[in-house]
Amino acid sequence: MSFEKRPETKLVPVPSTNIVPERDVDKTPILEARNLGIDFGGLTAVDDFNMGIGRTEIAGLIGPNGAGKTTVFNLLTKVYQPSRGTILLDGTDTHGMNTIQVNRSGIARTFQNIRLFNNLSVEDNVKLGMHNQINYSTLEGVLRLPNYWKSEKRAHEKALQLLSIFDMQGLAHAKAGSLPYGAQRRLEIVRALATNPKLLLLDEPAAGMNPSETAELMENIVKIRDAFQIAVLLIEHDMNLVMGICEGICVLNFGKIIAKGTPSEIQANPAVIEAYLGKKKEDDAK
Amino acid sequence: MKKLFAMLLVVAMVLSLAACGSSNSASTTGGDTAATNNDASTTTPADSATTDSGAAIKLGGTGPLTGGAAIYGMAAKHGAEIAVDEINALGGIQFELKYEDDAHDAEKAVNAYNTLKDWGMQISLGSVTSTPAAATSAKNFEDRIFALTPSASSTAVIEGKDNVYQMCFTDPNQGSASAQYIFEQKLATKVAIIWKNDDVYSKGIHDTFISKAGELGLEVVSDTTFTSDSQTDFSVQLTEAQKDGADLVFLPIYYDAASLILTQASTKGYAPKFFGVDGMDGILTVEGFDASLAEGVMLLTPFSADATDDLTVNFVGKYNDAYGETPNQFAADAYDCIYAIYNACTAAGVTSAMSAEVTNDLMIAQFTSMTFDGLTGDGVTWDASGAVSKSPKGMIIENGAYVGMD
Amino acid sequence: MTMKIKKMSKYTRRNFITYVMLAILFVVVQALVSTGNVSSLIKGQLVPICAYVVMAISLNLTVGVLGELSLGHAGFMSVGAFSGVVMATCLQTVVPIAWLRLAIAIITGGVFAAMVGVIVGIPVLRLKGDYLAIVTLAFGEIIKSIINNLYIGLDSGGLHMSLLTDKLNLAEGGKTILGGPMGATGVSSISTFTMGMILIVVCLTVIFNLVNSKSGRAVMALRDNRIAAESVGINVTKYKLMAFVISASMAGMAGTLFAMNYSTVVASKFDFNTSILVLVFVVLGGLGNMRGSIIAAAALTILPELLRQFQDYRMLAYAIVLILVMLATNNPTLSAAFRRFFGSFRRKKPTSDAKGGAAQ
Amino acid sequence: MTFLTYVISGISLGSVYAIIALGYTMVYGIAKMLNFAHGDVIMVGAYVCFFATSRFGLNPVIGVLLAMFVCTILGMVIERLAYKPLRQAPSLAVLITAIGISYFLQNAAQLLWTSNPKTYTSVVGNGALQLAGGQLPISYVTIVTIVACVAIMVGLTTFTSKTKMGKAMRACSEDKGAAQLMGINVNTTISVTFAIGSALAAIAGVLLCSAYPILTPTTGSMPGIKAFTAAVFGGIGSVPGAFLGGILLGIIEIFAKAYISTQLSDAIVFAVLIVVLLVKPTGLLGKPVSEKV
Repeated sequence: MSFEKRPETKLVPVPSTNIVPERDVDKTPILEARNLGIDFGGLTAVDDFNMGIGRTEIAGLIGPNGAGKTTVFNLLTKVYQPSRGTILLDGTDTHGMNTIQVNRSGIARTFQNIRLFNNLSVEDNVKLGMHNQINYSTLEGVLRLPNYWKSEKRAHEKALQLLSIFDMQGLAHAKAGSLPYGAQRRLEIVRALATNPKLLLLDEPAAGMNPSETAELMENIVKIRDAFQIAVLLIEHDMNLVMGICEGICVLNFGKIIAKGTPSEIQANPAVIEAYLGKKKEDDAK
Repeated sequence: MKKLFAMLLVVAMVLSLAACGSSNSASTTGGDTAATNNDASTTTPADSATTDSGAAIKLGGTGPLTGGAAIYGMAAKHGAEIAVDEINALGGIQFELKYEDDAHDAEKAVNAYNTLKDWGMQISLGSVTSTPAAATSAKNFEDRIFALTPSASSTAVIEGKDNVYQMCFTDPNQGSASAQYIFEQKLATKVAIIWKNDDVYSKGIHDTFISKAGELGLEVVSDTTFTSDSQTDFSVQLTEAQKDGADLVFLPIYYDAASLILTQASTKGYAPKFFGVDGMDGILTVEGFDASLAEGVMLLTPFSADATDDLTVNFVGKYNDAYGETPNQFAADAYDCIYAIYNACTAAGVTSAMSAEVTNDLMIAQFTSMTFDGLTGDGVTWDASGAVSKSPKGMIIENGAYVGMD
Repeated sequence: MTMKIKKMSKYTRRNFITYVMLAILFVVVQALVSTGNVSSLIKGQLVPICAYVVMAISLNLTVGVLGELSLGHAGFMSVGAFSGVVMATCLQTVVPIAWLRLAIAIITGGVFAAMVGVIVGIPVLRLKGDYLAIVTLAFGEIIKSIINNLYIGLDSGGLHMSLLTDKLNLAEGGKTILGGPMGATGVSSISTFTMGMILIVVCLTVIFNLVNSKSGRAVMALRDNRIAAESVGINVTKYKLMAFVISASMAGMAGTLFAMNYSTVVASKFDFNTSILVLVFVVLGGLGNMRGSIIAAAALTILPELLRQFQDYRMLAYAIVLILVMLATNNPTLSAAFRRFFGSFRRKKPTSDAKGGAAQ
Repeated sequence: MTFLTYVISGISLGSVYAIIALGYTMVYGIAKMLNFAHGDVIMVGAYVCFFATSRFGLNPVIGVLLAMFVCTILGMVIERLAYKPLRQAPSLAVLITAIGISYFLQNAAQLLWTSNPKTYTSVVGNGALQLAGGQLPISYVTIVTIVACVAIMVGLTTFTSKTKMGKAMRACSEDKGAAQLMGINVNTTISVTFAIGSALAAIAGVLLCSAYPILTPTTGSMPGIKAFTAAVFGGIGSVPGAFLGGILLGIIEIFAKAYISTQLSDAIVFAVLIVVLLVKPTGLLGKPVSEKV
């Protein structure tokens, strides 16, 4: 049930204001957001957002409800085009890219409100993740040329292999929409992984899971990072999970970063405590 | 559930296939083994003279009995029914008439035609409207079943088919006759045309009218259209005609749209002469129509319900009794069709035992040689192409009634 | 044999059953026709049924698989019908073999409809839901209106075309193929049931194979969740357009098959009502369910003819049947009652999902 | 001057589309279904009024009220028998059922009242208001139609914002499930919506046939589709949008006929619609819907 506390990773500053784990410092950060901001009709949802993620870092993005965490994800994946600021993905500016191009350049994500292809099978969902790696044309598919069979066989094997991370091979033929909630969340992660990302964005992966499922998920996230050597950025309200596996944590409140650091630094940060618990004075007044 | 439903449908289909197959084999063998299982579906009115179906010649026709064009189909059906009842009451040759719905659609018309063929139709009344008739007449030609259509006036109906005849004028005929008439009677110097752009009938008359008018030097100043989708507002067409100083508006269209045009012209305060063709007939019978709006409207039509000859009075009276309406030219043409066929059958000695093919040749021989007097004209003849030759009457509406113009 | 069928994947098995169903149907009908056991009515309906079946499965690709409501599918049928007729007329003397001429005409119809599909699809697919539906309706009406005013003629100098008025100026011996509102008349009707069945099988195979391939999966992913599809790098526009164009081209081929069965064809035949009719087939047969579409198209094409015995009440009866069937198949209480009624010989089956699954 | 004549013709035609579109958009806004039978309810309303005034010589006002009464009942019966059982069904199933209802009404009307056209006696009188010394006549029907449109718009807006039932309707249009949880009887609310929509259809039918006085069982279908287009044009679900869309569609149709081609006017109207929707994908006054990610 309880998760063994992992030793903390030392964070070092990289050029600009960002910090990444020490082991990743001599490589380009997988993601660097500089002064990112977006306005919705006069309302500033996210402002002056700066963040760096190391190549193999598990980073956390936390903050109270409505702080703008999901908006950051939407900015990174270009669901929204940022009003200002730059996003460097593996050193390349993603300016002018759309969601599809961002995904092809290496960012994959899951969604807070699960977005699976509900009427398709679990295996098809994963194969859709692999869409851009399956190389046969529509015509080859319709005519069932040898390349179709070869590629589909390869895709099938890889899909099962990915599903086995969460021990879901047995569900391959089930309809995605009919899976239990936890399994749907896991499937979303597998589908994202199938796109062969360099950075995996997980939006509340543990929402709705019980503690044992959460613990298992934590292990799996670490396992995924280790196996695929990718970076993970996650939004999560479950502090056990965040403090347990995240190396660097960013705290967002009212669209702005109020703190950055290792789990223990964040836990000790008065601004964070205030953001989560409210001001001391107000509490006294009550 | 879906699967269950699908299965039921499949079963129904298979059954129908089998049922149709069997009824077919029964009815095509001829008159003696009459298809009793089909009697229930004959559309002859219940009050009609009971016919011994074994001895009756089977007449079939298709027409729009449902949908937007149902007025024409129903009129033709009713007109034909009256004629059949009269003939059957005479006790000589007996007819059994069946009208099937084609919803003014070529595809459904072919289905309706095939239904009639399965029933054992010996002589066909073709289709009531032109587009379906073009499709069914091709079938008539192929199957060698003689057809006399009451009102399908497009040339495509008879073109290249030796056994398809028309009771009405062809459209080109009406178009050039109208132009000729307007020119000769000096009815106008500047003519506007408003026609229906998605209607074969209207298009056919329009085209020949234009070319004939060009020949005669009749000036067509405005040429505007509408479609069944925009058959509500005619303000633009009327304004154009008025602006260009047309003193006569030619309306090669049916009376329902024409009644709207007359109403709107009156509201606009535009009062040119209006000139219509046979489709205009019926305008006075529209329920609630203010006949004063049609005052002075001229039309070329072979039939007028107000005529005082015995034949017309008899027909109009019977029609009114049976259906509570005044017949229009569709009804009259269909009525004449039945009588023309009756005359031909009598002359050629056609019996119910003859096959459609034998009947076909006898009828062709009759129709190319006979002369027919009916509701829609005296001394009517046909040429070998199938087109009718009869003289249209110029009519003018005065005091809510047709008056001959010559 | 049974072992082999069981070994197949679920989808393959379903598809296999559909093919077998078609094959049996073909053999039975051919046998009945050749022994003269089929009424002229049914015989005359064989080709239109095939055309409607192709229309239904092609629209099912748009509505069931892609998940976009189209109310203008008859427009593509129209494009295919008239381009096919023009091609067939041009080839009248060059290609004397009727079936070959028909095949070329059908392909031509498909190609032209596909081209129009691209032109229509690019703007249409940017919209969503009911707005998309109304724009497809609008395009259907525009196509109808344009063809209604298009004149095409053929003479020794080749094809002549004009819009709005008959300015073809054909040389001596020239022939007007398409005469605006008059439509195409004097078409040589060369469509055959065999060709219709071949077309059904070809279209069905294309759809089945597409659905079980990378591209088909992408199309269904768009239907289920566009945002998620983008997030895994699927090009939304490309696959939407692809499905739409394939669907349009099949409708075009169905149009040619249909037109070449009658001696006359007019543009107003392919109006909003025809689009709706095909949509009824699709919804009744089940979204994404190709076999359902085939059965519904065939059954609902024959139904009005079977109802002729109701005489004047025929179309009223048709409307009532349609409403009752929709209620019976979509209302949980009613369908449960039906299931209880027939329950003795059918095992309980979970009600199918609203959006259907992969094509069956 | 001709130009102004065309503008007035456009407004006359548009006002008829607008009044039909109001009923369409209101039902769509709340029940979220495209009620393709709306055009045919209009036809029934027109017939009822026709028989009341022409056959039985009743006062036109009583005729209109009678038509509204009959259509309200008809609307509620249709809703109860055909749409209510499909509340949980996919929207396309409801759409097809609505088409079935439309076929049913058309064919029933043909059997009851035959397909022979009836000429409508305008409930307003055939006169026209003469502007610019009689050169610009505006018919009374047009004036009445526009006044009726505005009155209905104001009425609907007040009803939905001030009354309890109106608020319940708005709640249902936002989220049926949540509305139910708040104690709103969703079924009753939707029934009332259909009742009101059908009463509006009766008024629209009478005014349609007063302006364009020919009545057949298929009278409602094409104006119905045009009005549906108008409602989408203005932003479906938006009451002022339906009015604006209707008027604009009428003017565009008349202008297309007058200045471009009477033959291609249908194509032009629809082409304009397409262009507008490409620029404003939810219609002129439609609220843009953003999908929450």
